[in-house]
Amino acid sequence: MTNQAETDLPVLSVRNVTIDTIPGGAKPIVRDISFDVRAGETVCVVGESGSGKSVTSMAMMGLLPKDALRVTGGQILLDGEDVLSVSEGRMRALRASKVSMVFQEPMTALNPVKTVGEQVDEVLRIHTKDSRAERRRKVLSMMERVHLPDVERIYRSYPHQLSGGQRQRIVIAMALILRPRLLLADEPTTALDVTTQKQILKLIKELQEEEGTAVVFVTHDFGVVSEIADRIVVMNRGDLVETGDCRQILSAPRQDYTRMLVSSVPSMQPRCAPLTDQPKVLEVVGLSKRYGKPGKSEVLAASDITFTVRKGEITGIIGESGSGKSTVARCVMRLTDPTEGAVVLQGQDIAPVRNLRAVRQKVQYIFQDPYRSLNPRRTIAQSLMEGLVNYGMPEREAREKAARTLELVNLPAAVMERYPHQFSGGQRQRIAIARAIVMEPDLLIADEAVSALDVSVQAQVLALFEDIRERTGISVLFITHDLRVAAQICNALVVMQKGCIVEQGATRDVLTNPSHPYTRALIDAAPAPDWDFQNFRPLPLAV
Amino acid sequence: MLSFIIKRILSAIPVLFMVAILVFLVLRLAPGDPAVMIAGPNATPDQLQQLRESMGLTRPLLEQLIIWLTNMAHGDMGTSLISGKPATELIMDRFGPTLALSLSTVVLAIVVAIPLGVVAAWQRGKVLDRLVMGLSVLGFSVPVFIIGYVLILVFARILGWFPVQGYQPLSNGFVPFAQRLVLPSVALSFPYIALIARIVRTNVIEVMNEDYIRTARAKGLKESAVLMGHALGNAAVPIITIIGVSIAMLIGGVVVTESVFNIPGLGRLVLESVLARDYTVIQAVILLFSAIYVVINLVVDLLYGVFDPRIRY
Amino acid sequence: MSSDTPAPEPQSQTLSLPEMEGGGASGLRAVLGGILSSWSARISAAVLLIIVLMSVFAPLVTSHDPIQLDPAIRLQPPSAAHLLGTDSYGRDMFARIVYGSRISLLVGAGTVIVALLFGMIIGVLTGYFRWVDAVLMRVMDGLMAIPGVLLAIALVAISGGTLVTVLVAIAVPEIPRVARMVRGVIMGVRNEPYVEAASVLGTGMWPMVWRHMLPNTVAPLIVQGTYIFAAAIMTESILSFLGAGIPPEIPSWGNMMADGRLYFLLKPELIFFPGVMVSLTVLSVNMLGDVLRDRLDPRMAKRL
Amino acid sequence: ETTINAVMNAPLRALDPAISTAYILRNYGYMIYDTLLARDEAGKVQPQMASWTVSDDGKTYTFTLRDGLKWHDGTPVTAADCVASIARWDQVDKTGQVMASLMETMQAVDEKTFTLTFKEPTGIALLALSKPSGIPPFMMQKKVAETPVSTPITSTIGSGPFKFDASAYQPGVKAVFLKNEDYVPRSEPSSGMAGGKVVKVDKVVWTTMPDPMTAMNAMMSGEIDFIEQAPHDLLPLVEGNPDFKLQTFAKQGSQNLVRLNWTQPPFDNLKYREAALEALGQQSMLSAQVGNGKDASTTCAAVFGCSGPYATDYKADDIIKPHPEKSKELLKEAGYDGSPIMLMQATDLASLAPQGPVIAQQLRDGGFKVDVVAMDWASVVARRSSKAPVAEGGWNIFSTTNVLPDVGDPVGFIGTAAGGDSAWFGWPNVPKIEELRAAFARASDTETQVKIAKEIDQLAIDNVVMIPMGEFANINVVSSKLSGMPEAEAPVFWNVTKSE
Ligand SMILES: Nc1ncnc2c1ncn2[C@@H]1O[C@H](COP(=O)(O)OP(=O)(O)OP(=O)(O)O)[C@@H](O)[C@H]1O
Ligand SMILES: Nc1ncnc2c1ncn2[C@@H]1O[C@H](COP(=O)(O)OP(=O)(O)OP(=O)(O)O)[C@@H](O)[C@H]1O
Ligand SMILES: [Mg+2]
Ligand SMILES: [Mg+2]
Repeated sequence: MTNQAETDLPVLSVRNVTIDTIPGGAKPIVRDISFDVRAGETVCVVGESGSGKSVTSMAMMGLLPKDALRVTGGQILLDGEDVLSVSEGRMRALRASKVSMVFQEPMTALNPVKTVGEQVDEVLRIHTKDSRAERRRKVLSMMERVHLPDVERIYRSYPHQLSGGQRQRIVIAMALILRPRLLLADEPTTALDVTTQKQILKLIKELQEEEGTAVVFVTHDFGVVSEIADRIVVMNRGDLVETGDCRQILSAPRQDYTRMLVSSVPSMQPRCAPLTDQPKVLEVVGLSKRYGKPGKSEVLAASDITFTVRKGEITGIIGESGSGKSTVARCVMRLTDPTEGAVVLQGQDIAPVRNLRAVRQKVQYIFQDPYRSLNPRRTIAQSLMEGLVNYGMPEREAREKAARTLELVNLPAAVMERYPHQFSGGQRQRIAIARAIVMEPDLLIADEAVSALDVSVQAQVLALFEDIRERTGISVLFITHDLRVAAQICNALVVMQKGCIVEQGATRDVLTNPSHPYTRALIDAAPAPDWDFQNFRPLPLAV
Repeated sequence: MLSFIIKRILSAIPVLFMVAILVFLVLRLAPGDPAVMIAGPNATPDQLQQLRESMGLTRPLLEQLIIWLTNMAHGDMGTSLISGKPATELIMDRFGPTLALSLSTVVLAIVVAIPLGVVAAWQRGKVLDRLVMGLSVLGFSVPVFIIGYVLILVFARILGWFPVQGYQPLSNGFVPFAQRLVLPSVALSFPYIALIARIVRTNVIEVMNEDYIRTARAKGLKESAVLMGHALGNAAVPIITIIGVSIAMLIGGVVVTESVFNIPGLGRLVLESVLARDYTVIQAVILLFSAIYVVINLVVDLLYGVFDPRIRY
Repeated sequence: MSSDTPAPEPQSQTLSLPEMEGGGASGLRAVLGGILSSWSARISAAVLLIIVLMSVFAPLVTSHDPIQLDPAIRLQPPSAAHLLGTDSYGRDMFARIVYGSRISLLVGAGTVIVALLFGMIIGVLTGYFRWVDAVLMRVMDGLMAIPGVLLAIALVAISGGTLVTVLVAIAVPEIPRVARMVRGVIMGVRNEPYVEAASVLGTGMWPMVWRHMLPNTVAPLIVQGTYIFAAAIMTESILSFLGAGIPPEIPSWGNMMADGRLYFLLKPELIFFPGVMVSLTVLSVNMLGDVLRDRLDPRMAKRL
Repeated sequence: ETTINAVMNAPLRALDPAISTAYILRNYGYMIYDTLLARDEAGKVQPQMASWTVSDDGKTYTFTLRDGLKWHDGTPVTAADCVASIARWDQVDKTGQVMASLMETMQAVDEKTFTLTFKEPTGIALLALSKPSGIPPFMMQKKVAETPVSTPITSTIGSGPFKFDASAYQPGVKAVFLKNEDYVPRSEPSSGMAGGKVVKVDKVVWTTMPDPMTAMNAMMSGEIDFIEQAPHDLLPLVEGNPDFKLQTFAKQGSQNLVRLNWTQPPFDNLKYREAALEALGQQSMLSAQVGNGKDASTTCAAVFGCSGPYATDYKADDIIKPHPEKSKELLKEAGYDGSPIMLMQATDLASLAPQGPVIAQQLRDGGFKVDVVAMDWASVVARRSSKAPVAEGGWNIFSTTNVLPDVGDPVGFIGTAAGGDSAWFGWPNVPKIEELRAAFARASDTETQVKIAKEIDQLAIDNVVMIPMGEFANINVVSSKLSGMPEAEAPVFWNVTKSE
């Protein structure tokens, strides 16, 4: 995928950039980073969360928070002009016209109280002298170029009236409408589901090829990297670890850190088979859930769901966002009451049970969001002991047990007195897992338990699941939208679409030989299906 | 939307009903009766008793309550026990000044407080911010009557720009009307300017952390345009809420301001009526205030929808 | 009112284990320590402390009796015998200011406590139980619809102008506002994943409220509390102005200002001294409140 | 068009001067109504609407209305109107009641003449019908006067020098009086309430200003011309300024009075009442009300006032000066157990508010334990009518003020009436006083009256029926543009000119 355009003068040249906090900390946040990006080239910046990817790209836009961060050294040359030393006015003029940015969160990147048309239009209003009608024409045509349907209507819509993918397209339209020389994309697809992600990636590529734009693409998803990158910049805790050609990094990383990172990407190869001889722990029969009042606001979030989880088995539920995965899990957990159907837990139908105390002890739930499922005001010890104490265990004993469990998830017992914000995302997720397994449940429901994690941490957590299952024989209902993860640990898979199960069966069967077109589409949309990251090589064709 | 409005108005009925009963009971439990107030301090017990009877105050409480509620249901607010005039007429008479005072106060408060708050948010932590916030605390730690006296002293007595007191209806011309409204509105608006400015500041600062503000900056917008164009609009809902609350709280200050500036408004009417135990008038005025409160809340909720397209009814 | 925006994700810094600071960094001690790290907060705390000490040890601060009157020496300018002069009854202004701090702090703090306590209970109940909400919130609406000052005047008229009545009269109208806010927070928190997580762990209603919900109301309550504190002192003054406040014998800064208003042009110090005390107190409480709020509300903390 | 803008002492809210003792209604009555007789500056009874003759036996009084009297609606004033008016008034007014009790018949003889016939010779008719304050007997149209006293009238038709502008009337805010062009004044010069009521301005506007500070400010910026009652402490603001003058009419002064509740312990016991009298002194209260060093106040031991004919100095020292030691002694003798006495204090009226704290202080100095209960005036008047023990809503002490014309009328003055249950609040019971009051009413010569009044005074003091707490002047702040206001018992606006 090399680009043959003028390769002499880079559009962006980052030279020895160092970024520090105000007041300066022990170590700068970003240290001595240098790399170039040429016209028409896509450079992917990868690295774990917190490695300084966003900070670096913000610095290029001159958008570092003034009272918190500051560039202490180096140059950022944009077509030869150092954006670190230009005036505030000049910087504003450069923004959007020469360098523009697409942010991570399409849901919050747009002003919720202005129509999206107005917001795109604003860019033209600031930087051009076009008439109102002229601007409108340009905006509409740009919207068409990012493949938005029914642009007239969308122009008048507010962000909340659009889907995540549509919002992200608006942000891209906004970034590209002035044909900037450089596009910075900070994890533009992380929050989107695979199908939408695929479309957005294609779109960026397409526009880039038309305009010859230089692109810096920040991500931690190696699948995405392998699809789009010309070159890769690997960062680790503020240091630039390695840069190189895409192919080279993926197949022959020079640094250990890069190797570790790349090899953490789970494989698409299914590994586990169903355990058909084990007793059934959970049986969901004909489960349906309707939200809202019958009539106009009614949503049928799950309909006629039937599946089984056996002892020691990990059953995955996959499907795109909004397909009803969490709904099913919440019904099983009785966090919401199912509209119809039975949830049989070890032979007892818990759907009609009123007092859930007894049930709660047997089933535990790991929430989708590792940040918000821990009370920020309570120490880890308090969180871990809460359930045990609720069920009558004396405090001392609970504390000891919590400490042991913490070690089980690879955290030292010494951290028990800390608060959630003092942990990284991966650590928090491990704490959440510890909180669930400390209860010694028979069934564990993990709702997107690893989706928010970096690949490296994800790999650790997945290994942890395997480990716990082996040690305790726990059954897990594992919800994910990441096929690689599902392939990695699930014995059986349930595929959901629009609230219905479209296909279920052994993981191997579903992934390698999907019977439903939806499953096939899902598999196709997964990035880099043909690369075997763990072994740094393309997958051998067909199984 | 229409159905929302209707629903809200219907749901206000129990509130008003409750207020009505509550006010009725509170008043009847209060010592003192209007008969004494009519007959003067030196009236004889016989005379008082006769007066009470003729005013219907000797009937059982429940009966009085029912009579009153029935009359209310027929739109009859009763007549003042003291002046003998229909309560509605008294209220109509006094409504204009209070409305003018309240409206001009609210408008003034908004017009002054929002820029102040935005500037403070923009200069967060800097001298200007400290100054604005310090002054705002002063704004609600000085009683309104003292602010009133100071304003009268400076602007009416020393500078002679405005009359000391009084009220002229708009029908007598805009200039006399406005002249007499400036000082009272300024005095009354102080604590609200303080309150609203603080809320604006806090919320704008909060909004300034949002992702879309970063997006706006990334477009190359000036900081002022980011503040006014993007931050303020998103901080609107809490700001409107506090403005609504302010209007509801206004009445306490209105009573005092009307006294200090001799404005013949509802605040004074209700105060006089309380002191004279003119039950019918108090009941009518408080019901009116409650109804206004309900309307304000409704308007506030509708404004939410105007300022935030995500909110729909 | 409905809104479909997800609450902004708290962005947090990711720290790997070795870099973590010592445990318990956000415990109460740390919060207090943090507060006192700012200069304005330190000054405010000192001012408040002085005022509180002054009210507690009033008899040691002044030898004058704040109620003892002698019209023969009324309206005297400050002198050695009467540090701040005398008021229109010939009472010692300094003594009244000193003892007045008791009443004013009591009115301020008492109102805050009553309003917050009841507001919190009602807010929790209405936020937690739908049916309670339907009933209690109507009552609260009704209460809110009656202008506070008028309610206060009526209450004072009913049971006489005692300190307790005035306190109740000032506090009651504040309750619905607090209740509304707490209810809002509780309803918002009810769907927070960590609350659901706790319910998955079998946490019952009251521990849930206590451990997981109420702490979220602390920051907004502090903000509201500081407003209520200031508003209570002001309302007390307004009530005195209208002749329905604290009994005139008992000194409070509010009724001192109201009493002094007649002498606004002739002896402005009668208003000025209590006014300065009120402003100082309100200012300090507000500053402390702001700092405390910033500390407790994660959304206000600095972040990218 | 000349207009006098006046700020009166209280808001005008009701319009029936015949059933209320509120002074603002009396003032209102003088604007639009007229009286049959009136007292001149020297206190002598003079004809106003009518002249009179007395029959030789002294029992029948014949009144003849003068020419030119017309109601504001244009109809002539008749004797029947007057008879009906007197009949309504004498049910309510204390002096009126006494007159009614002595009267045999009252009848209209013809259009312009009517007679009052008494059971025995008495001078009360002239005294009552010229009564200048409290509730003066104002003449109204017959159809209005026939309204029962339990129903306030709403008519504003009188025959007085001013007409009421009903369309401009805002209860509690503003009352407007227009010159009555059809009024025929008497030809004598104006003197007190008597003489020609010649209106020399087009309009008088009464405004209510709840805040005295505002009234002073408005005065100083020329927005108003007249303040009926300015707080004494604010007077330095205008003193010495040639644009304003301070105007004091001796007859408009007031007397402070402390009242004890005879039906409840401890003041059902004379010893305690005496202790209270000893404990209290006048100067402190007067200072708190009008400021020290002002000549606006006088200490005065006489229950019927010191400026009138009934002045005495009986027990002057005990009454005027505080004697805490004597009080303590008396309390000790009485065996006072220290249970608190309850003092009602009105907080919302500027003239009464300072009384409470001073009384409390003096009683405390005198060995009493005092509970000051602050409340609004409406609550005071409600509570003071209760004879119950304090714990059940009763009271022990309250204080108030009365204007001197009312105080100086031994028949009408409520402070000395001592008929037990029929007496004014506090219900003192001294039958001898009641006898003396009746005798006073019947007496027709001044000498006897003075003698009786002094006897009443002594009895009132000995039994502590009331405690006089000194007199203070009411000071009008008047724009220098105004002049000619009659020296009368009430502020009246005839004869007043306003220069430009
Ligand atoms: N405003 C700020 N003040 C202080 N430190 C900050 C600020 N913003 C970011 N940091 C720190 O800078 C480091 C790099 O953050 P950055 O957001 O660039 O990471 P990232 O690589 O983008 O991670 P992610 O994949 O989670 O987005 C982190 O340690 C973070 O805590
Ligand atoms: N409380 C609710 N009220 C109404 N509709 C709801 C509610 N919760 C979920 N839904 C709707 O139900 C459908 C299924 O939602 P669910 O959360 O189960 O999806 P999901 O598969 O878990 O998606 P994701 O991958 O984004 O978590 C969606 O259309 C969603 O909008
Ligand atoms: Mg980032
Ligand atoms: Mg989900």
